[in-house]
Amino acid sequence: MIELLSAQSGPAFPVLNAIIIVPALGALVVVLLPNSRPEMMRPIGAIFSSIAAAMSLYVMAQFSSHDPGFQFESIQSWIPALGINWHVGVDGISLWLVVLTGLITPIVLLGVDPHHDPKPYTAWLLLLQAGSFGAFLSLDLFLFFVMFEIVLVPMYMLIGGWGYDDRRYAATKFFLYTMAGSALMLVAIVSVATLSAGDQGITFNVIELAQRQALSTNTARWCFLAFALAFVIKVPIFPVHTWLPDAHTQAPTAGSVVLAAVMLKLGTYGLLRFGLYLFPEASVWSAPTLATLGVIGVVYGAVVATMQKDLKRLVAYSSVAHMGFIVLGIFAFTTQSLEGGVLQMVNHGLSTGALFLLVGMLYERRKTRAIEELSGIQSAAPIFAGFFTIVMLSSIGVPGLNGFVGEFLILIGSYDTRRWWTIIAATGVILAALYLLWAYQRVFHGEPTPADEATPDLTLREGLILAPFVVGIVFLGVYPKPVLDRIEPAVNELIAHIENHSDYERPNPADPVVVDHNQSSKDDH
Amino acid sequence: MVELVWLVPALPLIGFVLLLAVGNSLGEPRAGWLATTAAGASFVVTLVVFIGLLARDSHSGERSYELVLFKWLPAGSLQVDAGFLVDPLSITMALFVTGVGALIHLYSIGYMHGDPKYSKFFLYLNLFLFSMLMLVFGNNLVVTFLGWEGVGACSYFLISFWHQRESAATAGKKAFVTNRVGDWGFMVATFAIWSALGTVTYTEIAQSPAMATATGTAISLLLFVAAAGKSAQLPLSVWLPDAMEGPTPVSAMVHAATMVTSGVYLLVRMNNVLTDDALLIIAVVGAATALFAALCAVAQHDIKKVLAYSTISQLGYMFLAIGSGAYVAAIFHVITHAFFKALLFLGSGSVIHGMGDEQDMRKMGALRLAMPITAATFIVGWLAIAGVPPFAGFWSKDEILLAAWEQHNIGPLLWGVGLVTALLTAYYMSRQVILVFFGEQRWDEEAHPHESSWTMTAPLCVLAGAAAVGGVINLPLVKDWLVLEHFLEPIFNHPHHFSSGTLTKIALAVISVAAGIVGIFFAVMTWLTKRIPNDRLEPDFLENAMYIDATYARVVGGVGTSGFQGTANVDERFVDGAVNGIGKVILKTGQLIRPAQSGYIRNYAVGVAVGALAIIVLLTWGLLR
Amino acid sequence: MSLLPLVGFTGPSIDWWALLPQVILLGAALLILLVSALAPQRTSISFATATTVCASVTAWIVAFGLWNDIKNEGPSASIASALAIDGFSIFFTMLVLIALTITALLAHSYLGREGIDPPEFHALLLCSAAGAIVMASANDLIVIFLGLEALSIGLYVMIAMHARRPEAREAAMKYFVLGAFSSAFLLYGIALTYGSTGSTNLIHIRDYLNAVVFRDQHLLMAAMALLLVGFSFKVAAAPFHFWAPDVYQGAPSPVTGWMASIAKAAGFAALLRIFFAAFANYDADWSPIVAVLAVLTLLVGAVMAILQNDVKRMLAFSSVSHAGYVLVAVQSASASGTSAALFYLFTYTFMVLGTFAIVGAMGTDGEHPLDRYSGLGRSRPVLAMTFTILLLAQAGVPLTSGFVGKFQVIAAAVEDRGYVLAAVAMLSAVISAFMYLRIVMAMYVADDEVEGPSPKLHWTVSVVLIGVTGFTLLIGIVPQFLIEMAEDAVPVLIRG
Amino acid sequence: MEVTTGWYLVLGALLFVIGGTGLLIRRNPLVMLMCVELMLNGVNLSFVAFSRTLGDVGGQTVVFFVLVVAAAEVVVGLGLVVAILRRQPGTTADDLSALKG
Repeated sequence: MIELLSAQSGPAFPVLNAIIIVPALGALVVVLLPNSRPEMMRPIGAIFSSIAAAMSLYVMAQFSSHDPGFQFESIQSWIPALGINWHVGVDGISLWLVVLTGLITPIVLLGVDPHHDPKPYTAWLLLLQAGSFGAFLSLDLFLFFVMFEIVLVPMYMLIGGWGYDDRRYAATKFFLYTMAGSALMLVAIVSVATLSAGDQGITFNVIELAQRQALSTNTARWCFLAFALAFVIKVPIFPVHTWLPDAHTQAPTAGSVVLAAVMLKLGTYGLLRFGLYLFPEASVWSAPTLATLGVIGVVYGAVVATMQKDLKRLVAYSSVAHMGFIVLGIFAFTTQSLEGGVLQMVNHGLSTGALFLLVGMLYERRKTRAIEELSGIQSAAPIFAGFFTIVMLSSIGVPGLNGFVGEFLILIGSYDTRRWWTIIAATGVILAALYLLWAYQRVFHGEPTPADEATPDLTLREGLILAPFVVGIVFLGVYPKPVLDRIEPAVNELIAHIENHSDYERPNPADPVVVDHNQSSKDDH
Repeated sequence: MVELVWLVPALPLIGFVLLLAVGNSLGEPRAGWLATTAAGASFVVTLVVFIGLLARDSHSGERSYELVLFKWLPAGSLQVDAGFLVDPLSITMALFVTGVGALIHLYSIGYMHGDPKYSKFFLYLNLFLFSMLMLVFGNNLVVTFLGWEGVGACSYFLISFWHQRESAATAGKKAFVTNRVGDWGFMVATFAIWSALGTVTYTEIAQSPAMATATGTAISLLLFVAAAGKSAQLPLSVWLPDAMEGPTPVSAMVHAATMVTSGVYLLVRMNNVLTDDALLIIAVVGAATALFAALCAVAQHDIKKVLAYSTISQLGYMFLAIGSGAYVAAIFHVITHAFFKALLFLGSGSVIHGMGDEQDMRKMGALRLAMPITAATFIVGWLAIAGVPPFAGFWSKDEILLAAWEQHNIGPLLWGVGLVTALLTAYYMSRQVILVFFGEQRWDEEAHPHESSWTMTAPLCVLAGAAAVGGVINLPLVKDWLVLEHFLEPIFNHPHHFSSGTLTKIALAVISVAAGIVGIFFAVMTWLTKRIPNDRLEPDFLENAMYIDATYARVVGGVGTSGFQGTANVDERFVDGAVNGIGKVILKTGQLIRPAQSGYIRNYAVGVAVGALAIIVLLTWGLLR
Repeated sequence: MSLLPLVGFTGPSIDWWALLPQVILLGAALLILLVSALAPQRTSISFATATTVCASVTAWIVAFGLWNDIKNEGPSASIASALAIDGFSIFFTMLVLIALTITALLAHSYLGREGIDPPEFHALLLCSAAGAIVMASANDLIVIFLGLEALSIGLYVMIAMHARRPEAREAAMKYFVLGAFSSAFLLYGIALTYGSTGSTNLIHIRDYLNAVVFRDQHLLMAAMALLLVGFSFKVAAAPFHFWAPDVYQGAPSPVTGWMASIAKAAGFAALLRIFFAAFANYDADWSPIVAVLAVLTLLVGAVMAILQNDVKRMLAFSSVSHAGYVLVAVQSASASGTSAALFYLFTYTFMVLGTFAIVGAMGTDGEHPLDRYSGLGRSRPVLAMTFTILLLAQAGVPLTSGFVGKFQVIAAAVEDRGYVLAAVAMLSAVISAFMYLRIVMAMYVADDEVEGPSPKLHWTVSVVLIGVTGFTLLIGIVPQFLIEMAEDAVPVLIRG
Repeated sequence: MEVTTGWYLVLGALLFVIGGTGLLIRRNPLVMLMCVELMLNGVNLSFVAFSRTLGDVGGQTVVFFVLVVAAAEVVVGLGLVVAILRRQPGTTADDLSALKG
């Protein structure tokens, strides 16, 4: 740990290592605290995770929007016997996810009351933050896998320890499903490292491996599939999504928020960083399939969401739909679609995270999430309803709020390379309005029952918890430029990488040739 | 002066923010006045900008000014600005949007009196005005879409303003979702345009070369889908009648004067990408909608429902005009319609207000005595919409019918439909006027209807004036009097010119007026003097809007719901079932081999022996090498 | 043949220094027996434990010295090259000694609780430890056989010692009969090897096999097969594993731990030395068989484990599936595979000893139902967390030694192009993860607010638990040095 | 006819198989013990036969080791059997099947 804080390469102070280590230390400290002061646990934990958050903001501030490569890189030898290093770095793709992870955790830590056993609760949340940071930052396949797997444990414990009635099933399902996905990825990771070792020696360095491209087409495709399986389960996209509703519904509010805001992103992020980057040819080869699955997810998730009776389950399925957009964007390989995809990861984190917070607050008030047991809340709790409306509109994708920006960029970017997918995916905006407004009408509109009348309105504390989300939602909707500017170089670099190592060529929209080409393809369909 | 354009939407936005912050503490009526001031100020600024624009030379393309605030969505080759475009078209729209908008704000101060969510109402109104102005002034498709969705959302809030009423909540949701279908068209059209032209900015689109025909038609039709959603054209017309669940000022502003006409605005704005095939379809749909809605209006009892269907019908006229290539006529009708339809709605609102929230015309009658001003102004509106010269409606409608007549494929047919619609319009409006203001009193005394406060009547009078003389902005009598047409000319690549001779024009005009007269006469016969029995004139078929809505409801509620539910079940049983199935399979396998673990030494020994034998065989005969 | 050699008989040169560990252990065993025999009153448990621990610690120090010697002077052999002195043997010697110390400490509290006569137990423990060491370091099939018998016979008795419990008797009987049965196979294998190669000494065998090309190698193949059977039984590889669950469940928990760790390890040591070192030329023949065994073992172990409701039995089956992992490493027949196997066995020893230590502490009587653990997370958070760490380590969760072990095994398999095998191994890990999670769930997710159990932990147990858990995490985070050790410990056959 | 080594090997194998089969089919613990002994002796025979053909005494020395080991096993085995029979007289191997599944 000490040598991790004294970088051998990279910046004078390896802030990224610190970002990962500080929350872990916090967890340790919290565990060592005496049990006599339960009320101290969360504040102390919040201090540590806020320090990490502050550092992530520092990284954001210091991040150069012109450098397409990895910044704040830091490498330490870890297991030389196996050619494994502790290698972290941040680029435009991971930057915002790191910031998101940094900000979300302290908020939920302070914002959501676990009701019992605050000490382990805090410790697990901090470990979760540390692990997520690690997963987003690691540039070494082994390190990434370690982080990717280790985050399962805290989430599993959170669901199992603080979840609702059916938590055993949900937690186990969550753990096993994801583990099954990543099982083959480990084999693939080893294969990639071993097979591309050649005479340069074995390495797990992602950048190095991406440059080598030593695998034969077929091997690369197999390895890609193994990676993709792990990631699509994590995303999750149809048809491997069914762990999500259970996990979300049974998880405590904090768990749901972090799960939606951070952990699902591991999937899409993994597809970008390790799928496209390591296996350009294979990703181009598999793009139609994965894009199709994404689009199916968009429609399917929305359709199933419409029919849910449990508000939390509904939001969970809406996640499936939203993540489907991101997958489509990723496998359209255009600047706009990828930028939109990365941005949409953040957007989804904000809107869905906020939705889960709101549902959680509602549950705290009414001890139910069943839609038919609620009605007319808007009359009783107008401010609460107002917050819910804003978040809902962002999730529906109303312009001026963040959701639109991401979806629009994804779709307009995908239109050139994946026309018919895009046209179908666009119907998702109709369905999104359908299921959210219907749920909103049933829960918030109508005549309140006495029980509903008694529902207290938002407290100041809750308002303060939600405020950052709403601010983010509006800001990203109105002025996403600073974010997009930092994403763009990395994304362009990635596409260029794909173009170099596959027969893919990104279309030029203004090019009349493309118009004709679109023409023919249109007539074909 | 033109540079002030950003202030136009900014003012209502400021009003919105203020109301959001302090609305509740302001309370009634200050909140209302605040909102009205914002709207009024924005109207004034619009006038200033208008004058500034007029000051510029009309020909050398100077009458088009773009103001870019900041880059909104910069992504690679796609650069979307948050920018405004001031040109004759946008300023024309903005003028009546802000003007009528301000009046309706004023009207609402009285109308919403005593409502628990008084300030919230005005908050929504300001937000709506802001969105509408973004829609109009946006210098590219995406900013327009921002306004487009914004007005949609506001109309959702306003329709379900009294959300305790199940019907209101449902209507709001219905409006939003139906609009979303249109929005889908808008988005895909945007993608296609960007993919084909590499830009989404209006000025660049206007200058860009023509696209491949199929692409062009596809884009045109997608745009029309968008327009049809917002402007309630067939088959997406179903939401507008239900939208009447909202407070009447909302119906007047959102669902008569401004929002519903944004479809027309969009198509006119994109006039140079619309292809002939698409135009034909638009014309047909427009005509069909006009006729259909007019027929439905004939049989309505709810005072607002009549006006709602009438609105759909008038919008049909506008699309008929666009389809016939007469964009100016369309805009002209948008304006006049804004005047008289807002007037009629506000009038009906005044009536409803005076009658204590009674909307059924069968419980009205002879109200002209109780509320003279309302009655007078309403009658002006009636004459305007009925196409009686020289009221505003006559001029615009006449121009549309002329354009339809000149439509080159099926002109006469379209004209015929338009004419019938005109007759029907005159009929059902007269019927309404008679049922509400004339004939015998059908309400009991304790309703004691009364004239409304000045804040409500003042707007009525202003609008009545506009509805009466609004036609002057585009009088066909003398070439130079076609102010609007000359003003709008710059925005069209190939302006539309009427080819018919003066004689034809006059003939057509006479016929249309005659149709109007006939309609009115028949209404008088049936409803006032009752010479002709009127019992069969309100068939259920028409009252229920030809059961289109019911059919949708049955489809969505039946096939749709069951389909959705089916998918949900599939998800639970099969998709998730497969996952748990794998687990079950593993357990079953375990149960299968479990008996081997029998606990008997000899069985275990058998295991060893068999294993040994197997390995010996495999190895000795090298079966696995 | 002349009589000269008989007259002038001189025994082979013996490197006593290298034999010291075994000697110390046996000496300690004798000491304990003597004292208990001569001492007037019943000798105290502490004395036996202390002697054993001291003996194994001193032996460990010696072994460590030897390790360094070998590093400097390279490997050698002794007693007419019947006993190898190489990294491999010392690696296992050290492993056995560590396990011995731990088991002695665990037995201390157990014996006291169950009222079993300590001297015999400890003496037998020491003997079987010595046997294990011999097995790991022998260069001669017969010596290996002797070591194996020493190990086993000791175990038979240790299992049966708790004679009051019928399960113990049954377990002992099963283990004995089947053990004898399988060692007969092993012995037959040795005989056939001797017949086909003319020697029982591995060095001779290897040289012979390198030199000669068989016209018909059926005899040799049969020999290999029978040897494989013998050791597969010891390491409880399917389909020779049936005894394991029953015996593990019936035996006293410390003995179970000893069996699961050292009996397995010794078996694998012999297997590796014979097949990897001596039969290297014929790996094309035996490696696929081992692969098949590996797959069977992995899946049977995992699948059967998730059906159980008795924690001890679950862990018994899981240890079967772990044997499958080591077999995956063995079948790659490569240096990296062997070192992976060594690493895995080393780390697994700690996990399994810790696990059974907790099981022993939790349950006194024959059965260990799952619900006994429910609520442990609340009543004894630290103990529960320890158990959780050990279980997750066996499930192969990162930042534990279990993950690094699995990773190396997978790597070895992949280097050998054994992608399918690797995939199967990972998937079986997922299946058995379900079983580990069941236990964790039981501890943390108590349905009603049940009053969780609070077993009294003897200090020795606590010490052991802290040690093994610490080691498991340490290796999980910084495995470098152990990996290097394992790489230095690949067996080599050289004349002494 | 002259008896070659092969015959001894076959005999050894036969003894081994007989012993094995016996262990598989008999229930009485004592008999099972004997069967094991039989198997071991079959192996011994093979050892001797091999050492004869190879002209190497090693094989014969092995036999002594084996006999000693066998003796040790028998001692332990008998101890176990006695211990069991003392507590549950007339126990057969099949009665020892409480642990299973």
